[in-house]
Amino acid sequence: MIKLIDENGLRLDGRRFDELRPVKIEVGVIKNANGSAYIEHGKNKIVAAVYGPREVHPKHLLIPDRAIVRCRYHMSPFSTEERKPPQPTRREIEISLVLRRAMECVLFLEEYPRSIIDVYVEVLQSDGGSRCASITAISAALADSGISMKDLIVGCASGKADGQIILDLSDIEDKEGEGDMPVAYMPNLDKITLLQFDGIFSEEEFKKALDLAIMGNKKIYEVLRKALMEKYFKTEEK
Amino acid sequence: MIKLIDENGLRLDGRRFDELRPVKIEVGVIKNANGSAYIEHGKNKIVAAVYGPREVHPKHLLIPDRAIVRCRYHMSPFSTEERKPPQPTRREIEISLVLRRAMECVLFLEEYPRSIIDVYVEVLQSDGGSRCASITAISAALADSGISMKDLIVGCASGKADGQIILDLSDIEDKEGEGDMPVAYMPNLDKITLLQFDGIFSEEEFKKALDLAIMGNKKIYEVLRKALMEKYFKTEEK
Amino acid sequence: MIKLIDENGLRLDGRRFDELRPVKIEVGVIKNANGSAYIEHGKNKIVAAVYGPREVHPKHLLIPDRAIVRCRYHMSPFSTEERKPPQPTRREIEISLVLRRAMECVLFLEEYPRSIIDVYVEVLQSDGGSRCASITAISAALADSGISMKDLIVGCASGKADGQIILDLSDIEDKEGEGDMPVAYMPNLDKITLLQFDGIFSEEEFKKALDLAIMGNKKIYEVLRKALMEKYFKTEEK
Amino acid sequence: MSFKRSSIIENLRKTQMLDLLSKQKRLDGRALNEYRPITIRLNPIQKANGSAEVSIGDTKVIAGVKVETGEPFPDTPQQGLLIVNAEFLPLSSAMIEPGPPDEDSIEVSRVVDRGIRESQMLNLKELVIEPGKLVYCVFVDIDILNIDGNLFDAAFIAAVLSIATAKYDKKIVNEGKEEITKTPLPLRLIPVSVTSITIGDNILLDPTEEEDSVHDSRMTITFDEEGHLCAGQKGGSVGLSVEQLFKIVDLSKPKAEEIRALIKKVISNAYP
Amino acid sequence: MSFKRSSIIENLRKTQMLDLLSKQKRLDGRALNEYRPITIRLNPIQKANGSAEVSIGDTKVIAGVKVETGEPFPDTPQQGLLIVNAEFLPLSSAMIEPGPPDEDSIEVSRVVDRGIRESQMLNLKELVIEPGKLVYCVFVDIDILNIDGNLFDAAFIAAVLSIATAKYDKKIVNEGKEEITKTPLPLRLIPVSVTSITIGDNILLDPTEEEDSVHDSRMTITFDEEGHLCAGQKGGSVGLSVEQLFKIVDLSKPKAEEIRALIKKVISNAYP
Amino acid sequence: MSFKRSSIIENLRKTQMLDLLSKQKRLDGRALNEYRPITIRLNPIQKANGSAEVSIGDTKVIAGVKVETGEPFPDTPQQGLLIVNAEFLPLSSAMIEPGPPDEDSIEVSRVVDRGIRESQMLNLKELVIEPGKLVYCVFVDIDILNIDGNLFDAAFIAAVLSIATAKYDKKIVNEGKEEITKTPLPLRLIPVSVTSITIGDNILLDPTEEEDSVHDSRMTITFDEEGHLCAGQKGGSVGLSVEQLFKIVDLSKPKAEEIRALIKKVISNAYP
Repeated sequence: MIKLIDENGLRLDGRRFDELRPVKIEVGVIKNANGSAYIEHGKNKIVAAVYGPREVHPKHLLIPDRAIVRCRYHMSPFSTEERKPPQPTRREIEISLVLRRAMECVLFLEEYPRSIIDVYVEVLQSDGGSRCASITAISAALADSGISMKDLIVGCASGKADGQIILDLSDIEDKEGEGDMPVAYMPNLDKITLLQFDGIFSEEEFKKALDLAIMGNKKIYEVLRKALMEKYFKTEEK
Repeated sequence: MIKLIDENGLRLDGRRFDELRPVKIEVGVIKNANGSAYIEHGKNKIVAAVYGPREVHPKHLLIPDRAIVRCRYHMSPFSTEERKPPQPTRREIEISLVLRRAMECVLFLEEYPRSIIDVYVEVLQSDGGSRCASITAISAALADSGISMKDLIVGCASGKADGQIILDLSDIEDKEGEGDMPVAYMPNLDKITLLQFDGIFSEEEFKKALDLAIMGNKKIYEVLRKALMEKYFKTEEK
Repeated sequence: MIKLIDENGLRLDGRRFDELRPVKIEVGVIKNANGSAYIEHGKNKIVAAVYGPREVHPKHLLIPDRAIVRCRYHMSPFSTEERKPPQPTRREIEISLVLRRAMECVLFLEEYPRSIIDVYVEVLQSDGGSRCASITAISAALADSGISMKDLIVGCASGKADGQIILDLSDIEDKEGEGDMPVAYMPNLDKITLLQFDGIFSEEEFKKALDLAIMGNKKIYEVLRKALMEKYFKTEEK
Repeated sequence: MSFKRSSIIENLRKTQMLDLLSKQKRLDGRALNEYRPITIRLNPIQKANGSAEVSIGDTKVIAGVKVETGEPFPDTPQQGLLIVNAEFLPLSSAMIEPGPPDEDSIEVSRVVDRGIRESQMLNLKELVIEPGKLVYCVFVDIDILNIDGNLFDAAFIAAVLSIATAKYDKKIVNEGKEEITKTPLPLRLIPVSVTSITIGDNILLDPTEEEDSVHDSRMTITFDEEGHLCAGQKGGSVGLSVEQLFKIVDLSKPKAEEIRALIKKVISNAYP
Repeated sequence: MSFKRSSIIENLRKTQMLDLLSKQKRLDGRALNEYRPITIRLNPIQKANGSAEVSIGDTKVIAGVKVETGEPFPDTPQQGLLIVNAEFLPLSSAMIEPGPPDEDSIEVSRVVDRGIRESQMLNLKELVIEPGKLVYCVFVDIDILNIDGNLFDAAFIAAVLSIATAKYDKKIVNEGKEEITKTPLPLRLIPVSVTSITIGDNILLDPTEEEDSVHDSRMTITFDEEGHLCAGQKGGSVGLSVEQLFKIVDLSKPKAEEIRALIKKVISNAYP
Repeated sequence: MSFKRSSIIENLRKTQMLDLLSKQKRLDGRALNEYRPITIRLNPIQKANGSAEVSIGDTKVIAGVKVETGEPFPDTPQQGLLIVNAEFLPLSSAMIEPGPPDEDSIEVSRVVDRGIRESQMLNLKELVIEPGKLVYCVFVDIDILNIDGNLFDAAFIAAVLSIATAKYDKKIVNEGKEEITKTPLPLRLIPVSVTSITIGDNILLDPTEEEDSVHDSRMTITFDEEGHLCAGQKGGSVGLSVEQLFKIVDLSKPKAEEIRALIKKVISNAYP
């Protein structure tokens, strides 16, 4: 058993229970994409890119009055401690699904009938909370692409370690801790768009963890907003 | 070498050479299907369901003046002594093929141009003669679906053990015996719709085995007829 | 280290540095194909067959003003020292690609709009230089099919062994030698349509090897021409 | 299912549903927090180490457990293996095509897996034969036989029952002799998952396929015997407020107790 | 092949064929029980342990045997392995697409496999190096080169010939020293398969592709050297009466003897 | 990319391009033998043993090296393994679909692999732990992040840099005790690949995607440090004359020297 929180309430990387890891977002990193973003969240290094809305192939998949969304979350072979073979695992397929649903919460799909929006996420380096960092990156990439959105989405996990509810779990806290709760959140609409959890949470702990995750999400939202503003101003200067 | 028939002419499970295992058929077990049936034949427990006739996708597969039939025979991972991985084996693909052909013998495919009939068979528990039990179940499911048929089909194997021709082989008789001959049969048209065999049969043994299998099939036909009648009367009562 | 060239300048199979292995070509060996050929080049035994120009399925792949070419180079499981599993390897996929490109150099694709030309190559027995022998066979099969061609193509490798530039490497010279350079060539247009090499070549050696390969190709062209003439005269006699 | 639907039809159906819901009614007459009848058939598959067929209304699934031996994962040399695999059989619905598992069946597999694993239902440490070399592998295979909504709970109950009643061939070395005894799996507790959907402000437990097809959100929560939340999965393409979520937890918890009582009764009836 | 055909065209072709058959004639002038010429090229592939190219009319196949070492199956620790694999090469017909083996090629593989295995052509027990650990694996790979009906028999003859003439590197420990000797596979007999189709009341042996495309039933029967029936496979989507079936057996048996005589002559010519 | 294009559009674009080229100009103003700027970011992935992000103009790739242990190939028991794998990520271009590697990514993988292997950049013989049993495997994975032509050179530089700067955990037994030391891979030299295309009589180094889409031929040549040619790959569906080929070699060789100087400077700046 590894001790994850010391006598001073500090975590292995020196953070307090409610402290985020550093988050850095860069918008417009993939030239060919209609929108793209790069995020560093802790040791996570993730690229997201949006292609579309574009024509649907094969035709029989199209929906006459709204857009289809596809999402692929993929981890590079060198992104993990042990090399990860390139073919998608069940975990990657499930995360692709929950990310797609989270996205669908913010998109005005009816504005793009008969079309498809492809979102690709590549994890270049993974750390705890990669699906949360991915949704933030996706949201930035969608904003960059100019697709109509109801709100932005950000993602941040909370969890439980050494009996305490903590924010934004690192890899080791995820593996050795007692619970993990990835949350994605629309800050202006105040709605949860992705929620998973596992571990052992009392009802009280569950509520505390959810509140903490939302608090973290609000902070990440500020980082995202800043990144988008910066990109926006830069564009203005041209 | 295991002795499969004792000095009194009785088999390991107490049956005589021309005795069937217990057969039980239930019709209409899968609510969503257009027709379905469940069979217990010895330790075989098999579900068959029919979807269709329905539209063909992709379009280029359709045949302008008759229906296509598709069949998938599949064994559940827990159906066998050792767990069977879920992906279809070559054996399952071959059995799917011979079952489809057997079915095509009784269907009026010209009555359903440009359409497809999908038949799915799931072996929940396997025993000797699962392909024979499957064709009986398919036949019941087709009848349940109301698709036009020239006759019913039933299935029953014969084979050879300890030098004797026997009816309706169990798992161990199939594995340890000297020959297996699965037969499917249309009782009113008196025609064989599926025939495979392996082992070593003299010409005389071959003929005896075929006659015995047909005799067995006629008995199974009675069980099938009863099951359908029962379902039919029940429907009347409504 | 194996000595590949002896004190008299002779190679393991007795050839001089600029000597070809025996080459034998037979045209029209696959009855069902639109064109076909069989080549023995050293121990290589290869069949090539052409189907098409024919309709494209699925439709969205067709190109309105020219033909698509597809090529599949495949090695039979028994073609190699150790049994080769039947599913295509990365090597086979790459060779299929370079063979397709070589072919595209000689075809008047604009003459066959909206259609597809399928070329299948099966290596029944492999030896050094199988991709070169394949392109010769393909060229013969294309000629046999009557598809419009700008020229014929032939293939022959050169390489380096014991420090010398040699022509038409055998299996062991390929494996134990210091360099391999497969070349495909259009003899009348005097152009190279396939070129790969690996090993260590000085600039001078590279040029010498290329010249030698072209010299070899010209000899193979004579064999190919003779095989086609023979087939042509035979056809006349009918 | 992630069937591609026109939003026109979807919206029409939803409007009708909302009309009814405004009167706190459901199409089949149930109360919003009411489950359909749960029917259980224990041990239908004798060749499996444990098995159960579970129906919730017209949803029907069958789960079978096979216990085999194999190598442990390198990072958990001191634990047996639990492998959960759900298959949407093509005979279960007109919408299912044969083929390798798609995202929906992978989701069911993984949600059931997490619920069992995180609740610590099984003591995997007792399933070690030789640490780092040989352990017991518990394969839980779930066949979806007929789809009418709430596959998560049906699959979960079937998986839990087939594990809870499974007996495997345990090799024990007794005075130098190897003996094989039929042994139950090392259980700690019975976890239960409860699935609900939201349509507008309404929370509906145990949705039918028709209800599920117009859900805003779906939420599956697994509870252990002390009422702890062990695993959760949000579905659906509409956001959920924190209040709604807490309300779902409050509704789900007592339902989990009811279902657990049913499961335990079935087990104790069968193995008194 | 299971080509999807319009029944109109199929029926037209069948009517013509039946007209001819009513005069006991076939399109190519053969008698109903007559085979096309069988051409055999032994050992075309020197890198294989054994190989044979076989043509029946315009149907052409090539089989190659590779003998390697590997682990036995857990349930037959005392036997070597026989693995038969047929590929419909895309160059063999305009109807064949490249890709993993489909149901038709799997059927050919399995029918050939059963014919060889059930006739006990090979004594697999002599192919054991170390029981339960190391055995010889006999891979029989069959390439279909050109399709004109009756692939079953062409594939079977090619497989049988390549096995019967194969020599493998047998490791023998002789006075403590390991020696490798080129050794023939442990043969017991030469099985032969005979394929026929029915069109109406007629039974045609060795059907061409054109005939095969309108068959009612197809029947492949494998005979051992004593005239026993070792394996059988019915094809086709029309039922067969018991009388027809017995007639097929009566027609096939002498034909099997003829083909066996041919095979044996080829072998003894090559290895006198 | 092997995008299927109409030859009308292709020919139009080519005509425009040829017009410009007749004045020895390119669309982006470069000289025909001029490379776009090469930007390098060393070691962006800390979890990899070595990594590098390389941009050539708007083409961007990232390569990561992982060193693990495994079994050697049976025919090279005395050598470690080098495994190169390039993925065209679907985020890199509107034309790339997710899925298993297609012929284009396999070609990049194999051309990079041959360039590294044949130049003998790595001394694979020093990567043996126990001959025939256990060796180090050097996995080089290359992600294509944005496509704008000349993927071969970008992938090659990224692969070379990530290998050249990688450190792996080498197990050394020192006085009976096992020690693990971070060790650089056993390098011999820095190979460089140079890619050019021909359009008509013109030879263009480092093509953009737009230029690449109308190439006649493409040629990638790898040079070792002594100017030897170690690997070559022709692309394109138009033949190349011997003279053109020699001209390409003459143009590529000095460019390889320039790029090698850049690579070496980057390495020595990072690891002085």
